[in-house]
Amino acid sequence: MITDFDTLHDCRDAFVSTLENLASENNQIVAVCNDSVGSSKLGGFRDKWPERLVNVGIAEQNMVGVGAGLANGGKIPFVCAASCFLTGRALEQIKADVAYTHANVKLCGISSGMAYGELGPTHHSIEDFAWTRVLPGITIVAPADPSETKGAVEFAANHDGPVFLRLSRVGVPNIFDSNHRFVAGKANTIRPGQDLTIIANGTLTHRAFQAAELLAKQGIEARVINMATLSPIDIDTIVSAATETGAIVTCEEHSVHGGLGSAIAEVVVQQCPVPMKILGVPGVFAPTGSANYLLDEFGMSATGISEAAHQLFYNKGKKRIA
Amino acid sequence: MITDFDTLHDCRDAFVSTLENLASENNQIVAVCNDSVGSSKLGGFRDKWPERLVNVGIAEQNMVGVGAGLANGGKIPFVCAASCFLTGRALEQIKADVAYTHANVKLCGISSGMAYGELGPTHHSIEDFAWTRVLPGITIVAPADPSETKGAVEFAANHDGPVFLRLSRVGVPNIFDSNHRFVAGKANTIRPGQDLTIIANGTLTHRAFQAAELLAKQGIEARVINMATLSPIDIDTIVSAATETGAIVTCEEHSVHGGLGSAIAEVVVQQCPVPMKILGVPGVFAPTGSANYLLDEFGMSATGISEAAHQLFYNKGKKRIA
Amino acid sequence: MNIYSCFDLNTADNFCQRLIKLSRKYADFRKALTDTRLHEIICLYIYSLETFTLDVQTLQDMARQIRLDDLKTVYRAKAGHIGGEMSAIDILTTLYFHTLNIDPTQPNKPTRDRFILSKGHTACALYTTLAHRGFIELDELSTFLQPHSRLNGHPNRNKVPGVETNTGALGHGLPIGIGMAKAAQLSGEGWRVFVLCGDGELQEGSNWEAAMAAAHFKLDNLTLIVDHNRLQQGARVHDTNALAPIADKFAAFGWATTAVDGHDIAQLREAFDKRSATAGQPTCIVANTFKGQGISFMQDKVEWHHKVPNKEQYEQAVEELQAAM
Amino acid sequence: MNIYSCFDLNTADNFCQRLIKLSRKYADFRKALTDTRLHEIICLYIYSLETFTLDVQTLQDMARQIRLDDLKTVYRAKAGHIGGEMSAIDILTTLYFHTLNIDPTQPNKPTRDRFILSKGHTACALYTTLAHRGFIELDELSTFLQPHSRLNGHPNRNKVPGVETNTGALGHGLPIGIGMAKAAQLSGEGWRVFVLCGDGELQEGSNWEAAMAAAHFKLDNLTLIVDHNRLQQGARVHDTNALAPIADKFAAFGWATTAVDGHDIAQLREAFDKRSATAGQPTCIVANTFKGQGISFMQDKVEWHHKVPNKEQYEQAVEELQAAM
Ligand SMILES: Cc1ncc(C[n+]2csc(CCOP(=O)(O)OP(=O)(O)O)c2C)c(N)n1
Ligand SMILES: Cc1ncc(C[n+]2csc(CCOP(=O)(O)OP(=O)(O)O)c2C)c(N)n1
Ligand SMILES: [Mg+2]
Ligand SMILES: [Mg+2]
Repeated sequence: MITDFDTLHDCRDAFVSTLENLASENNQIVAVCNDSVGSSKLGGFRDKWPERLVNVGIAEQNMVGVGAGLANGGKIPFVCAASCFLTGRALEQIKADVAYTHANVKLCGISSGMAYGELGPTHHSIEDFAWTRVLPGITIVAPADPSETKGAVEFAANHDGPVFLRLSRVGVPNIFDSNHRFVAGKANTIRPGQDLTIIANGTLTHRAFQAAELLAKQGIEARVINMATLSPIDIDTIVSAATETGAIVTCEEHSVHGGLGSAIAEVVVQQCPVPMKILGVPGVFAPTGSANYLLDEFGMSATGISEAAHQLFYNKGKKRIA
Repeated sequence: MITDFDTLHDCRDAFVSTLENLASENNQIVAVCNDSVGSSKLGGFRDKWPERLVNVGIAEQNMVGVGAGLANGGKIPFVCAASCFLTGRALEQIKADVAYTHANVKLCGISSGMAYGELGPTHHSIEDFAWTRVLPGITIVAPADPSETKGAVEFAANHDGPVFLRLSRVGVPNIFDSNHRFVAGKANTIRPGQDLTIIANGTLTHRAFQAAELLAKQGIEARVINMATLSPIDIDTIVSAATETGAIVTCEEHSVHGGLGSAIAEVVVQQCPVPMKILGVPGVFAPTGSANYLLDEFGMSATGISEAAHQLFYNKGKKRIA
Repeated sequence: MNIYSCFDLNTADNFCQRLIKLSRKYADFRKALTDTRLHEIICLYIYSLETFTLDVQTLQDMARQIRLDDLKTVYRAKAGHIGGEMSAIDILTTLYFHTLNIDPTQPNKPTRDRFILSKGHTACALYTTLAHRGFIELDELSTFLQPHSRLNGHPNRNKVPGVETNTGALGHGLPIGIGMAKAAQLSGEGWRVFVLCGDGELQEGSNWEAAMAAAHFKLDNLTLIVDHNRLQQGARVHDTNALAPIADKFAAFGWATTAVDGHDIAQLREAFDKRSATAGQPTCIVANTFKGQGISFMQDKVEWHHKVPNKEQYEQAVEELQAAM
Repeated sequence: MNIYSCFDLNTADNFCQRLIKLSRKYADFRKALTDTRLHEIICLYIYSLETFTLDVQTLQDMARQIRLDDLKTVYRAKAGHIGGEMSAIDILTTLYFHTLNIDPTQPNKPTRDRFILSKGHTACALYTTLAHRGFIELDELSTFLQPHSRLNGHPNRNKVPGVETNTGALGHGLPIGIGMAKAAQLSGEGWRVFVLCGDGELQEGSNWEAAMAAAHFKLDNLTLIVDHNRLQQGARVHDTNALAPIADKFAAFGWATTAVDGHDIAQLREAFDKRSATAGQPTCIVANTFKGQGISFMQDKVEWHHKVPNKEQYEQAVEELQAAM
């Protein structure tokens, strides 16, 4: 499905252009941020609707609470901040004010994963899947390209309830064409295959796709699934993948604990046990480096993923995996 | 191993008596709390060493930061607060100031799980495993009885690095005898069995044991493992259980997403895929009720666990579990 | 359904005042009326509450009745936070029976005034007030804390009509209140937002983030009421992490501030009536209160934060509250 | 190894002052000495820094040198937070070369003074200062932000000697500082704790939790320095969430407060010397600064929060800084 791997897009652009389009049609849409107008690319929004950009300053707890209050007052707030601070600093507000109250708040975690690269672990957000996934009632979406980002933002604006959009600034190629229809909770098979399955989302989807092309050269046909929605998770697609291909590799710009791989493992062991390999940040605080550098380092280059898949392929059906 | 199911103990008592014993020998040990002297049972500590009880008031972010600073100054701080507020309100401090800085802070989450019962989801701490497990370098322990609590507190005091003790106030019977030696990272098989394995910790261990006794009456010999240490997880014990018994039921006073079951599933799919059943709070905010009432409601009475185990037993070896 | 157009307002006022005086129990009265199917009168009465002023004596009687029902509910459930409930009830009564522009038949009416019980642990006082105000049935109070009851230990918006947001963790109310007040500002609507928080609760930094923003946003439709009972869970506020003087701190953060006797309904009524003490500024009303107010042996005693009375204590408390009525 | 006992202190003072004046670059000097293997003199120099007072001119020269090396490092790495680095460098220089009782050869000496860079995004200024002060090699600055470098975009205690705690998320430093100051109080030790935070950073509520506690605990060994450059990441502080006047807020929270010109090293030296402005109170020093100080086109410009100079800009900046030396 990916034809041009070289033209890369910052999905924040699709995020804000979609948000601005929606906001021009629905004046209940407001943006809330924490001194993050620039990093959330909200400059255009601010210029068009200065009063509808609620910048609370560097105060994430207040930011999320304000979002919940705006929702109570009939607004549709898009609360935009670096994902690490949004989720880490305001998690109890996300739990109580948003999830438990079921407030119509759209949490937009910008620069998630290791997008802040050299700024280090305080700025890495490789825990946010684990932190939010355990909270009931929040739809969690990590789009993989501009077109899916657009769909996810439109979904968020129209869905009545909490949404967490996990966005990145790391360049990705186009995966879907521009009239792709995003459906929350429904994963997309972006490459057919019967030998094993690679499941990814966000910035990892195109890497997974490339890995599958490498595998094809070695005679292994990998199914590639883009699982943008982490919660509620698409059980049917996971079960089909497990039963039809017999092995699953997951890749995510997140810790190997508690994220996408973990969510899929929960389904796999309870419905259709097959061997898996969970790729991600392996339980360490990352050293200095850019996101792409670190992803390669942690075995998530196209080659790294294909090697892990290759190994798993030969472990299919084994009871004990070395 | 459990002989008396009727005499129940509040593990906070073992917690504070051990802490006071250690503190009387090592004057670097201090306690830090958030207006939670009573609920953390720190009254005795305060009376003995008023100046060594640092009560910061209702301010959890500050509480954890103060803990990190005390550790930097050579103290061994036991930071005690209701687990929901400790983990939810101060998670970024736990990430940056404790885990990433590798500060010698002992986080003590009191009344974890649904111990606060009728006080409702804001006071339930059924996300804390997921929230902390994704952070590198924190040893996470959920002891199951007074003796193990004592061992865990002693371990925490002597270990150089971050520890999260997940404690409850819900009564539990004695499981281990008083000279039981707690080893962090090493799970205990408290009942042998070859037909399947039940893994639990904290308040669920005695329920799992009782379930195994019920299963024995039905001719199923369940191995019961108390996995007090959630992180680092005891991979060897999990792998042996999976390969030797072929199926694993997990039980925890936590969400079914991201906690003990999830951690075990991550190991199982990657090392020894077998069918599992993850018991816990099923992705909802709990309704009004006491912890024990709610655990029963959510299928974690001894009978509930045994039924889940029974069903899993008949699914052993199946590719697709209904 | 514009009821006002077909009714003489003065008559309605007198009529309702008289009815209240007679029954002293709004909910009983409402029930009685339902039983005789006088729906129009009920509607009218409810509307009239939004329009007419109850006299101070009537409000005081209502507060005493709410104290009594709160006490009964806590005693029955064998749990609650009675100290902080008693300190807040005069404030709640004034808000719900005088100040707030709300309608129990339309709890989600977009233009309603908003109230947030940030000190959510005193949920029982809120439930009792909501019951007397007609949001839920008085009978339902008996389910407080029972398995699967809507009346949890902390209020839940998705279950209990009249609750605006789920509280229980301290320090959440004021930020949410700012969002509500900002929404009114953005929509050009006139609704007001009231947040009630504890004094110990102000130790949470989230409040100070919010305090800064409220002043910056010039939210003069926002009123924070501090239940200044000088006690928190385990000790005096003063001995835990001194906050006083509270008003000075809010003044330094750009707020208009006033202090009132939090058990003097006339003072509360007047303080709440003003949209803001100073145009363009949010208002902080420091309500000087006593934990356990109205029950002699509980008053100003830290242990009554969440103690439950035994039988003798309960009977004495009932007696004291009834004697005052 | 008590070096003092075998050396005339006055001689050492004069000697070191002269050496500094000569080289103006402490680290180069240190390196030169290493090359000739005069280890004793190095040790002595380092110790002398703890004991003797550098004159203001020497400190100013050091600050300029640190600005220059910071600029070079940011230019080379093509990343950094240069605006807030320039505003903080006079403060850092005064702390590290005058105030702090620290020893680069024993970065974890239990009784050392503690410094926390709460505005961790200006790590490069800290690294440069630590290099000049002998905690790390000056050469290592060239690895800033390179893969696997110890010199990450935010400081890491476990990698860089002299760093006390890992910062980067704003609003973490003051609570940790309180813990450090409390530890000194509990141990009966005399060490002091300094926290440097941004003005925008004070919007974080965690600071106000800490402010309350510091006053309550009477931590007069704790000094908070606010780098009051009136700019935050995206705009003026005043336009984002007004904080000024900052000193009033700390005063309302029970702190002693003073204001200084944050680029006047004589003023900074004096302000830092006092253990506390008032016994039993923590001190907040509001240091009035400019973002981008020292480089004309960066000064007081919000866009230089984390912009990187192009070649022409870099050359002009170098020129301006060198001209001032
Ligand atoms: C974030 C958080 N931390 C701790 C608690 C536990 N807690 C419940 S009530 C209370 C004391 C509150 O004191 P105050 O705000 O003065 O309320 P009041 O005196 O009116 O009861 C505490 C610490 C909580 N509910 N939320
Ligand atoms: C908790 C948190 N929220 C947001 C940020 C992003 N951020 C980095 S620097 C900065 C502005 C800081 O302004 P100020 O404190 O005034 O520092 P200075 O002007 O000295 O650079 C922001 C918002 C952060 N690092 N941490
Ligand atoms: Mg109080
Ligand atoms: Mg600034």
